Amino acid sequence: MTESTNIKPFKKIIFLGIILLCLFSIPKVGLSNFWLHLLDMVLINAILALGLNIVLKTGQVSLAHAAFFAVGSYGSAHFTLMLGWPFLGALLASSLTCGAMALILGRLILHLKGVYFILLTFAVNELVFLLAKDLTSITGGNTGITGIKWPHVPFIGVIGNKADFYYLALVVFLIVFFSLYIIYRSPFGRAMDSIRESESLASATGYDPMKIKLIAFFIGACIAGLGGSLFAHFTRYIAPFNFTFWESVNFLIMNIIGGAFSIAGPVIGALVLTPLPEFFREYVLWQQTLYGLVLILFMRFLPDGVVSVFLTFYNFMKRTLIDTFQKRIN
Amino acid sequence: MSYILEVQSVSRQFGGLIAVNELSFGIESGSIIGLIGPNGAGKTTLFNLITGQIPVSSGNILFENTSVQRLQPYERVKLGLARTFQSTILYNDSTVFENVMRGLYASHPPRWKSYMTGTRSFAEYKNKQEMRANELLDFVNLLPFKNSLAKNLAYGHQKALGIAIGLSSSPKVFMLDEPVAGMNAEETEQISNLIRKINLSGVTILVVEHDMNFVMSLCKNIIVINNGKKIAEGSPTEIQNNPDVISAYLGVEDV
Amino acid sequence: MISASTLTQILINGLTAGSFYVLMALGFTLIFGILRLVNFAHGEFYMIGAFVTYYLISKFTINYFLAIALSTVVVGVIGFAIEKALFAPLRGRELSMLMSALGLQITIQGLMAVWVGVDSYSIAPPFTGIIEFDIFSFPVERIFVVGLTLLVLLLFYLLIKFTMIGKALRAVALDDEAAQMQGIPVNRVYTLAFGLGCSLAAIAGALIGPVFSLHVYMGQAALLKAFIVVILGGLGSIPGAVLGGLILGFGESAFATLLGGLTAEMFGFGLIIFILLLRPSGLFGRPQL
Amino acid sequence: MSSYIFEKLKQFLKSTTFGVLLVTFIMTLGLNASWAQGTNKELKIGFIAALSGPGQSWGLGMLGGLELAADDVNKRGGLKVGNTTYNIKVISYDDKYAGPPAAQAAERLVSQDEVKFIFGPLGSVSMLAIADITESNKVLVFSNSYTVKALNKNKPYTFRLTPTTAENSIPMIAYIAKANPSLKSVVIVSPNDESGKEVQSHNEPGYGKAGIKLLAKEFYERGTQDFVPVLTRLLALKPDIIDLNGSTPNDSGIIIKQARQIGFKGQFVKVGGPGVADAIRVAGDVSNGLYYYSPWDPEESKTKALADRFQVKYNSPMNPLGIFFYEGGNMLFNTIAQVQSLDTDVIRKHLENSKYFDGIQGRYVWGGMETYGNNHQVNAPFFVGQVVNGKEVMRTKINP
Repeated sequence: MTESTNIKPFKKIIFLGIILLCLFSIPKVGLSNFWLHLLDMVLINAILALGLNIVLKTGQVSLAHAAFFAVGSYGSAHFTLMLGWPFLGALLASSLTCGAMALILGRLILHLKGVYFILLTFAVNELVFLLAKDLTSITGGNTGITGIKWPHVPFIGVIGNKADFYYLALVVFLIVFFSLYIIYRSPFGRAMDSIRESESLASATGYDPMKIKLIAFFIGACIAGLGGSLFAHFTRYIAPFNFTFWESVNFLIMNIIGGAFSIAGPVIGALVLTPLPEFFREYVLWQQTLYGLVLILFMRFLPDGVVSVFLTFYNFMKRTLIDTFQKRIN
Repeated sequence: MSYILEVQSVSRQFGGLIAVNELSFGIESGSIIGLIGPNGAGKTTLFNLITGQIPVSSGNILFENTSVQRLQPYERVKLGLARTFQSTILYNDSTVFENVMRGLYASHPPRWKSYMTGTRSFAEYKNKQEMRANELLDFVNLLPFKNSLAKNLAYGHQKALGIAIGLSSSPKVFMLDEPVAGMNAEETEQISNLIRKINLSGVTILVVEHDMNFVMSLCKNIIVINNGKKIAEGSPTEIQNNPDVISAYLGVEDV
Repeated sequence: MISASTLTQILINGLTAGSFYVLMALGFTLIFGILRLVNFAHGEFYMIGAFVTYYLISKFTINYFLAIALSTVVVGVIGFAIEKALFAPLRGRELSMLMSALGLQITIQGLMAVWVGVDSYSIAPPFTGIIEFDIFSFPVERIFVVGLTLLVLLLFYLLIKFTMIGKALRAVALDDEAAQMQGIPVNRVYTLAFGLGCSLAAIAGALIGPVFSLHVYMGQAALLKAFIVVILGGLGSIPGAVLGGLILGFGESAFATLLGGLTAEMFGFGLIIFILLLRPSGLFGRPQL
Repeated sequence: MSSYIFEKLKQFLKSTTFGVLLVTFIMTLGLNASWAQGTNKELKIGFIAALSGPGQSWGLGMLGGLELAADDVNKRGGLKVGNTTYNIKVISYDDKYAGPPAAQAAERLVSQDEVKFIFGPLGSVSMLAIADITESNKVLVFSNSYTVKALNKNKPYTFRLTPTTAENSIPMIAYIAKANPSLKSVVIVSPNDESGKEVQSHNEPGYGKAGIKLLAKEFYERGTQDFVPVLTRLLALKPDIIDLNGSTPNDSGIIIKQARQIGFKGQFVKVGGPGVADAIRVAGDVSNGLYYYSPWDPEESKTKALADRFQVKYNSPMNPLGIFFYEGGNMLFNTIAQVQSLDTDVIRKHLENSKYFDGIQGRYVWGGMETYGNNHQVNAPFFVGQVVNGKEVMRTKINP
């Protein structure tokens, strides 16, 4: 999305300021722990969904995102518990671990396209899941790892409740979000769009598809690592069943429902899908069916996600205004 | 006079069948060469071998006297060996302008540092590319359509856009794969004028085409291949009177 | 340490498991070959097939073979309808189709969970008894499953090879645009292929029902196997599905018997990752462009 | 141009109308959902378990048992504490048998519905996921998960209503061994998960004490359907017993069926986890002779009466877990009535000091000190059942 809106820069900044203000003041309105819990989960999911988004941006649909999510979580748990590293160290280390894994894996599988890539990443995810279950000595087997500590941040101290954690998650989220924003607007973003729209043309005009896909895959994995680390220190308990391929599917669905090819998409997706089960509480028996139907309806009527509604609206307004204006003149 | 692009006994097998067989020829800088041959003669294969979409089974491809047959397509583009696609491949969901911009960014990448530091140098770079894009669009007469989506263009215009994208890498040798396939006389005329214009700006042209009249009128020198072998090379008149060529074509279609 | 008896047992178990996998993969790979759709809901059609058979037998006390035939038809029709309603409008949008298939999978499972509950059921086997030799013993119902699988394969082969439908299917699988130009009603072929695929899944369900057990979540594991098999054999390739199924069957049987269940589980995934790295298009798959 | 506008307009309207519909749809669901702040005359009891997915039938059984206990109290005119009488209201949330949803549900129960008592959850993972929230909020948890990690000294607010194989294995196996002196050797087949491994770790000494030789332990991945290869290997060892261990009823059924098919003539034993109905349904008459752990005697009059009430209210058969939550519910309500307080600390202390409580099945004894470091584990009376002509027959009752 390298199209530029016609809002003036200073207006933009004010707009941004207001949004940030709202975001940071949310916990101050006296929400119950339950809502804070949801918000924290929304942020963590948003981070992870954004990680997948940059991979989708290069036209590769990965079902191995939960595998990186897992590596990030287990990694962070180990770095803090076994090696006794500080939280921030573990956060970065686990993120980089995922990155390294992505570089190795990417070299092997990124030459595959379309369905083949989907299926192979699916297999990778299943394998990681099985390992998480069976390497009991490292992963604690089926019951996973308990007793993970609340994060401790230098100069701030222990982040020991859901309100404080909200700020931590929010900061990480904003860093990720704006980094991606910059990357998408950058020449590299243009490169990713090119690869997605036509790999052969891109390579025939001088782009190196493998390199670009690999970088995107790497960044996506690093972000997944961040999300995983945050998740581990938020729930302070991780188990293999948080990382099945259905989790990967969830991140994919968040992107699709929100709108995969706009940076706002995954965020909206996380915002919509994370609390969804709470709305279905009273309909326990039907929740699964409803969930499935919602997905089907979306694919049928809103394949480009919620964002597309706003975009269509925006363009529609712009068009009509311009049109009427021109009519005025003639 | 040395060749800018030279193909030395290049072969390519697909499983059993030999698509290109011990083929050799050279192209002099600044010329317009036509590459013709009946269907299934191996034209497109040869084309893809030179651009690097397909690796050669054996033989050398020299570009400015350095062998490039091991290089990836994008690396050959960087050296100045650009191509267009037979079935027009474009960034369909992007504007015409964006299409060309992508080509420019791909072949003349900006300095990552200058972008991150957001210094004036990047702004200059950006302006330069945008000006260049406008020039190119003007050059192929697409400036009026710069903001419409590529997929909404007329067929002839799409071909022209393909050429503009190819030119965005400011190539030394420009290879066109059936540029006028499925065009009426008038459009064909426009394209051949365009190609001449490109050639005049100092770009060597290699064009693969079915349309005989088009090739004959356009090219100074023509290479004819059949069954993966070169059967003739020379000026249009020589080719037209070459018995092998005639027989090769009479077998398939009439000249 | 491998005695003759263990070896025979391994081979026999491999053959049975193999035929299950082949049946599962056949429809799955057919649907992919024609519609270019990874049918995540395939396992659910398998489940529906099993339950329809179960109800026909237990509620209406219909003969087992008749029940199989009926459930095949019923599920085929369901598949037909679903394709028309769900996938036809999304033609050519691969990702949207994939996601709808996921949605379909979730929906069907949810509906069935509400409808039949989550308890386990079993179909009374049509044949009981065990053939026992001194070196191995072999349940008759498994021989029957292997036999019926062979029959289905034969019929399927004849259908593909010698009927108009078969010709149309092959043409579309090869190149749908060309088929369109030759005047083949491509859209109808799509729908047909999906229905056919679902019927095959239903047969698998109906056959496996007596040997294992029926419950709403039986589709999951089955789908996983189908995945492995088709990746192994090559997406969209019928012979690939057969070979892949047998390889997986024998492989798992050997690993499980000699080294235990967990290694067998790992074996499958290890195998496909290995294959896809060496030969991304699978054993029989068309190389991707 | 105008046609273009029209096109856009149509597309826009289509998408928005759908979007709006969807949102309203979800919103209505949301509004209907109970955001109950509740009256002061209502005592909210939280319940977490799998109410969807494979664990569903267990979850519903537990919930039913608890609700029946609540009904008893409400029929008696409520629970009198001080001079206010409370009506019991059970708020049940689904955890999909997984950690994060369980934690979310617990958080909602604790901070949104402000419950002080939670029954469940069923899964070990869910149990471990909620512990932190409940303990830090001094919420009493009466759980039903089998993991040893569920109870320990640092979790003063967590109790377990269901006895585990740690309590049951040894006496049960001893009984079977005594009843069938001919049984000399055993192989154990367990699912490759926490419960499987734990049950297995409890049964092993059980067999040791009973002088039955353990020939092999086999773990299989959940979702396995064809056990014949594994069984082939095990039968080569010629065991007298196949112990089904923590296998689900469904898996047990398949194992029994397939083992018989490849010629196993010996004894089946299922010590871990209650419930054989599915096993019988799946395996058919070859399941005859199976020894299994049963937490209840369905034919015993009081139990039968309860099961009938369950059948009437939910028109589905009650499963054995229901009984624990019926008894557990009554236990809690009686305790509250006794101590005349809703302060969880008071109740916790009282429970720890009271050695036992009595239920319709007899006496439940608080134990677990030596294993977990506090007496938060119920030792319940239980039965050794055997399948006879497809019927469940109770062979003996073993009191704690």
